[in-house]
Amino acid sequence: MEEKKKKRSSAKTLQTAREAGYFGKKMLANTRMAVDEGRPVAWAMVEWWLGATIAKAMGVELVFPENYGAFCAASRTAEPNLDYSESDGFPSTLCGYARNCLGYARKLKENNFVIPAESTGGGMPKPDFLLACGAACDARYKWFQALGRYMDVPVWLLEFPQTGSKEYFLPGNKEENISYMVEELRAFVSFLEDLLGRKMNWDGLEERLDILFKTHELAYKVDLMRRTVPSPAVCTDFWALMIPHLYLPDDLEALAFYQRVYDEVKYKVDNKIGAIPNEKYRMMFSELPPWHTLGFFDEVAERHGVAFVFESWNYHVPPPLLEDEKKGITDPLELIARYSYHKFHHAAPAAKEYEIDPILFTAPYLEYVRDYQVDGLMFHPLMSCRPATYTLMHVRNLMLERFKVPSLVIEGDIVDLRVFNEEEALAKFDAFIETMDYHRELRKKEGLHW
Amino acid sequence: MFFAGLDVGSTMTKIVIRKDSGDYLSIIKPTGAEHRRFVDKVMTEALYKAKLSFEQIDYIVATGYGRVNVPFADTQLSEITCHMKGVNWLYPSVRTIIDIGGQDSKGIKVKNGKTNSFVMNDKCAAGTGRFLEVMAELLGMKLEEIGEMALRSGNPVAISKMCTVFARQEVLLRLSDGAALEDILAGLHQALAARIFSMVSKIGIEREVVLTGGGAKNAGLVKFLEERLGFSVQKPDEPLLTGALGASLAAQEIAQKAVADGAMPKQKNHTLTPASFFEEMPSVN
Amino acid sequence: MIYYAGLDVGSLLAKAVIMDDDGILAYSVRSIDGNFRQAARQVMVEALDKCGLLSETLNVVGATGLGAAFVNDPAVRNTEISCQARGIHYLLPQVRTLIEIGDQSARVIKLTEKGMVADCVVNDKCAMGSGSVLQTIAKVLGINVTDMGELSLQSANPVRFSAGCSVFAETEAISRIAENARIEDIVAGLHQAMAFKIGSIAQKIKIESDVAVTGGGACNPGLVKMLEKTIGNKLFLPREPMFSGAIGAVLMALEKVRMEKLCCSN
Amino acid sequence: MQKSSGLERASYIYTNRLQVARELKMQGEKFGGYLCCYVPVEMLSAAGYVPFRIIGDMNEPITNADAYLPSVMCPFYRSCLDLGLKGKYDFLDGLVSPHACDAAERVGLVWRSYFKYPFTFYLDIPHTVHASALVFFKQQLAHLRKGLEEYTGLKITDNDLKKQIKLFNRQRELVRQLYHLRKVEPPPVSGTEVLQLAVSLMGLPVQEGNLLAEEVIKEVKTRKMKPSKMKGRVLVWGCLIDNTAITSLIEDCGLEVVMDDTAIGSRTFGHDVELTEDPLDGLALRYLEKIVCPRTFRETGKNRANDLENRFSYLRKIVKDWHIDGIYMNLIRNCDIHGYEVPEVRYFFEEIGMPVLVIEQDYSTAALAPLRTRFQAFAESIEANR
Ligand SMILES: Nc1ncnc2c1ncn2[C@@H]1O[C@H](COP(=O)(O)OP(=O)(O)O)[C@@H](O)[C@H]1O
Ligand SMILES: Nc1ncnc2c1ncn2[C@@H]1O[C@H](COP(=O)(O)OP(=O)(O)O)[C@@H](O)[C@H]1O
Ligand code: SF4
Ligand code: SF4
Ligand code: SF4
Repeated sequence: MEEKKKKRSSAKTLQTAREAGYFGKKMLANTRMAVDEGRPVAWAMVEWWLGATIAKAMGVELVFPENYGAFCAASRTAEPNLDYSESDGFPSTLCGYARNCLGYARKLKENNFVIPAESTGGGMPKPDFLLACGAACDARYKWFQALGRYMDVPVWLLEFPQTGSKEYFLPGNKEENISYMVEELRAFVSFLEDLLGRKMNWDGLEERLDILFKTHELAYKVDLMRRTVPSPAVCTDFWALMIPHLYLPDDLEALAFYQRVYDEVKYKVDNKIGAIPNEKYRMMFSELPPWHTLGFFDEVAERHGVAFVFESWNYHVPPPLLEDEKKGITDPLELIARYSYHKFHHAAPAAKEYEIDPILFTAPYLEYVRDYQVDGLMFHPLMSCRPATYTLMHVRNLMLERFKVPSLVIEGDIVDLRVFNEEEALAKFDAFIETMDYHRELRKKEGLHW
Repeated sequence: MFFAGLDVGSTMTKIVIRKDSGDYLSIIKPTGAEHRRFVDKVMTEALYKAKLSFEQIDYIVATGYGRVNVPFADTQLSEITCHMKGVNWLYPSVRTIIDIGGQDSKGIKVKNGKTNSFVMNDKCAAGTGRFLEVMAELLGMKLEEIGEMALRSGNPVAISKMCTVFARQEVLLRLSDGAALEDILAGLHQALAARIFSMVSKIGIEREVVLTGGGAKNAGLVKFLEERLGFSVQKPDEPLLTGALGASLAAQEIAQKAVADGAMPKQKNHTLTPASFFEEMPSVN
Repeated sequence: MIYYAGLDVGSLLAKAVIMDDDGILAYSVRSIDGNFRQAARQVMVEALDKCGLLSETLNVVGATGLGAAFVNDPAVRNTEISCQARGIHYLLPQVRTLIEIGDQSARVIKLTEKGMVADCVVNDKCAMGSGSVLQTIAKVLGINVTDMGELSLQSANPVRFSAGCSVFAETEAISRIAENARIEDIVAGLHQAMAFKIGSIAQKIKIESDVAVTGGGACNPGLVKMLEKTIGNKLFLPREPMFSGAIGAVLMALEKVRMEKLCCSN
Repeated sequence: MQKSSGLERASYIYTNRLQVARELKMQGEKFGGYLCCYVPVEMLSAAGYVPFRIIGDMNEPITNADAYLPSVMCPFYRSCLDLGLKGKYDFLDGLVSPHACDAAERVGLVWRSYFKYPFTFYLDIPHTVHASALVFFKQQLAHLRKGLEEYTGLKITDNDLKKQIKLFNRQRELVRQLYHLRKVEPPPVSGTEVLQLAVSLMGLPVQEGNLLAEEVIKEVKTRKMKPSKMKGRVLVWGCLIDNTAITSLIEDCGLEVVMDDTAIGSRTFGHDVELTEDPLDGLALRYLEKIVCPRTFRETGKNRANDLENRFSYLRKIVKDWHIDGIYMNLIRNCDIHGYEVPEVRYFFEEIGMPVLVIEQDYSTAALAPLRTRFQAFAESIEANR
């Protein structure tokens, strides 16, 4: 048990995935360098490219405390931060990333905003503002608001409207949503201009968007290639590869890197090289992983030939915007709004077809299980993140009813390794293999193609 | 005037009888299942020891888990208030009290001699003294011994299960694997210390920290808690007594205030069922 | 003749069965008493004695349970969940949901018509709902665990337990005794509290009929009745509810051995 | 039942609210279920529905919902869905669920994936009070109005809406009167009684509710109060308390609940809807901007002091006007909205010298008993500090 706990990170099957960690460190280093050079820095929530690109076009360096939380968890240094935030009165049920960040911020403050020497990855420097977001979860703005306790910096909340599967199709609703987002982005630009005392660089923004779309196109193609049997890449690869497309998509280095990812995956597909030697079961993982124990996935691959062929809807890039939707748009802010909105609602037609809600965290799975020929889902209900957990039971019911795809539920947490019981999880996995066998037959009987 | 404080805990019943001069005397007995009748017995014993009659006691305050079962008490107060008063009297500089009892564990923040805030765990045995009781019983050891023994370990065995029942099983497995007793004990104490620390942290720990309750008698637990805290803590000579002591102080305050207001201090006119078994009584310590 | 043995080395009890192709030849159960290895060895010897066999005659030995690692080789080990599923399928093939109440475990397993695991939930964080609390309370009440079921059936007015904790349930029982509550009401109350907890575990997967109970807890008719009431399904009991795991261990072991043979002969 | 006093009737309706609704339904009323205090009840009422606030039941163990929602989420909304799954809300003719918090949003959406009501609407609510947010929210309200019209086949005119706004303004005004009556010591009406009335109002046709509230006020005004033996007056802060088991427990321990900042209470009855030319303007303004709940983000302003003032200054006023001695912060486990807010709110109260008790509760009456010691200790410390 003890020895297993020590095996923290996973081996990763792609060469490029092994290199991707560079981008996480680069992001952190960039912000520290910016501070040294007197350039503005912000902490941002993942807001699906809504405001980050804009801020960067204004010369702001960004770092993402969510990513930092995962980083601390993976290097098993989050626990003291968690304790430190709890001891300031934050309930232990709050998001693990948030508690890690709040604990870190408290330390930073107590150290007069000099990054404490022992900080993981060199640490995040004090920001000039906080970029919060109204998408997906309440933590995304409440957490940054709560940071006011430690740092006297403005918080900007970027709104992200969210629609039900029926309401999405109400006449006018979508366009109203978009124009609301555009208005909010305009207000954000003014906020930045006021704060930084300089004008928006619109050309720079368009250039960045261009790079972003190119990086994302590659990332999307990689996703499509993963439908191949045997799967050329698995979840542990993806969780490393996502750093460039999620956090630095408008960075030329990231674009070049993604070209290499594409080439590597393409080579494996063309030569029918599977990520794991003996792929017997294709599984999908939902939603946020146990960063502290990714070695678990190597273990099940080895034991049972399980390849996790797809995972974590919310970290993926959406399918590219339809040309129709892009046509005639000259305002880069509108393009951004449409793209981010699309990220959250691209599965609306599927949701409508099956009459299910919500669109986010639920409807995309309807497509994935079919397209990726999934034998089973592994759900990871988190002790500390509700938004990515709320719909798991619901999705589990849906997948079983509609597609005869069973799920395995293993409780844990993104950051807090105290609640993940690896031994128990492996035992459940053993039993689940049978469950998948059985449902394969059921699907055959029902005429489902995989 | 004489005042009495009774702390009817889940495992121990403690009584303090004090004079207005500040002198006091105490007695501690296991609570036993039938605390209603038993309390009368312990009270009789305490009175006997103090050479007082029941009528001579001016005011009685009961506290603790079984406080509602003290028919002859004039007032009942929560154990939080009483522990705070007792500890604050003994250590005027106290800011944080950590009390580890058999039924619950709690943290109390003290400011100007008053309760500022507190936290409590009484839902899951895993964070209370009960956890160690269960383990001592399992290992066939005395509660008094396990703490010392844990201190002898150079290589604590990590106990991964939170739940008391599962942890008990884990201990058995570790024993079968051949792990050393002291290493297992150290692991158990560390686990408990971690849980208590994380609970008390919620109210913000400030020095001085005073440890009370049965848990404070366990040298191993004290040390592991100190390790977590990063500094040393105070503990009273008799850590079980602070609740009863505080109750007796509260009794004094209430009675003296009543007298100052020109009222009769006694609200109720209860009687004590006299216990007729002095000969059974163990010698008074 | 070909003989097989199955061992389920639980946390409290070790159980053994001896089978041949026609069915079960002998059962045996004994307490672990803190020594898994010895209990596993002994229980096997006892079972073999009962049908007059020697351990050399065994062709296949299957093992499961918390202490499976302590069973002497050669043995084929499998997890409890799969073994319980196979075992109950062998005993009662129509069962689709199995509730297993062991000393440390409360599990709900859904089965396919072939006896494979279709789904399962386990109490892996908190012991409330599993059987160990019964021993503790029996000791406090001065009664035998084996009598608790019958006793509780006589209660019309179960005591309400407020603690959701196995350990604190003991304290509560003590207080109730002090308040002169009737023993049968206390026991029934305890069964009720356990049944609630198991019910809430079971709710996580939609229960399908037929439902069976196994494990030591199934030997307790009082608990079984409360459980029936809580989940609103009729519960079926195999003839020897404690041995489903051991039987499953044999069956799983046979599957594995046959698979291997098949592979080799090809 | 008709003859009994207003308070008795409120208590009866509180206890039997589902049954009362069923009886009304037999008499021809239609019921529009809604979650949280962010749904404009005026709109439902104008469409001919009795707006019916869906709440949970702390006495009922959550069982059926376990198959649909994970156990780490807000137990209040788990309980709501559980009751729904058990058929307790089967008299509802529709469901409007708002984007109030994550839990409200997801539960509303999961709910309608399983129960196909004739009419459902998911009402998105912006997180900010920017001007563009008001415009957007008004558009959302227009969709709701149109949806209701299409479904019922009836037109909802501006005048219909204005009429309802007046009626509900009256209701809110009445409840606020009751709140004001509690400013004196001893308060003539207990926290438990006010809660009973509040919950009753959320399930009655508005006019009937107004009559009930009027009666209650008349009765309370004529009450003769003996000097209270209570140890202190508390303000309850938190998402909501919808069960008198909690208020009674607090009151039993010697504390008077005289004011609340919760969603079944002052957040629901706190502000009127302005009668604007276009009634949707007034509705948007009240429901988005005027309701003060931590789910809505307020601009941080110049600095932290400014931020805290923006967010919490109303609490200081409550403390002063209602002569508050202590604050009970009622945190429902797993609540993010309130959980992130706890340290700052606590800090704010402590700065103004208020003792604070924070309890993370599980939304179950079975789990209340152990809390008694905490409330007693809190009452004792308030008394000592008073
Ligand atoms: N002599 C001792 N040595 C070590 N631990 C002790 C000793 N006495 C009591 N304890 C611990 O203290 C706990 C009981 O503490 P106590 O404060 O008496 O609780 P309560 O107030 O609930 O009766 C026991 O569970 C045990 O862990
Ligand atoms: N004859 C019996 N009557 C009632 N209960 C029993 C009986 N035998 C065992 N039990 C209960 O069953 C539990 C042990 O079950 P078992 O399935 O053997 O567990 P494990 O496999 O973990 O050892 C004990 O906790 C005990 O309470
Ligand atoms: S989605 Fe979950 S993990 Fe991510 S920020 Fe929100 S609460 Fe935290
Ligand atoms: S986890 Fe264990 S100790 Fe805690 S409540 Fe459950 S049974 Fe009791
Ligand atoms: S307690 Fe929190 S999560 Fe639950 S309804 Fe209230 S605001 Fe939402």
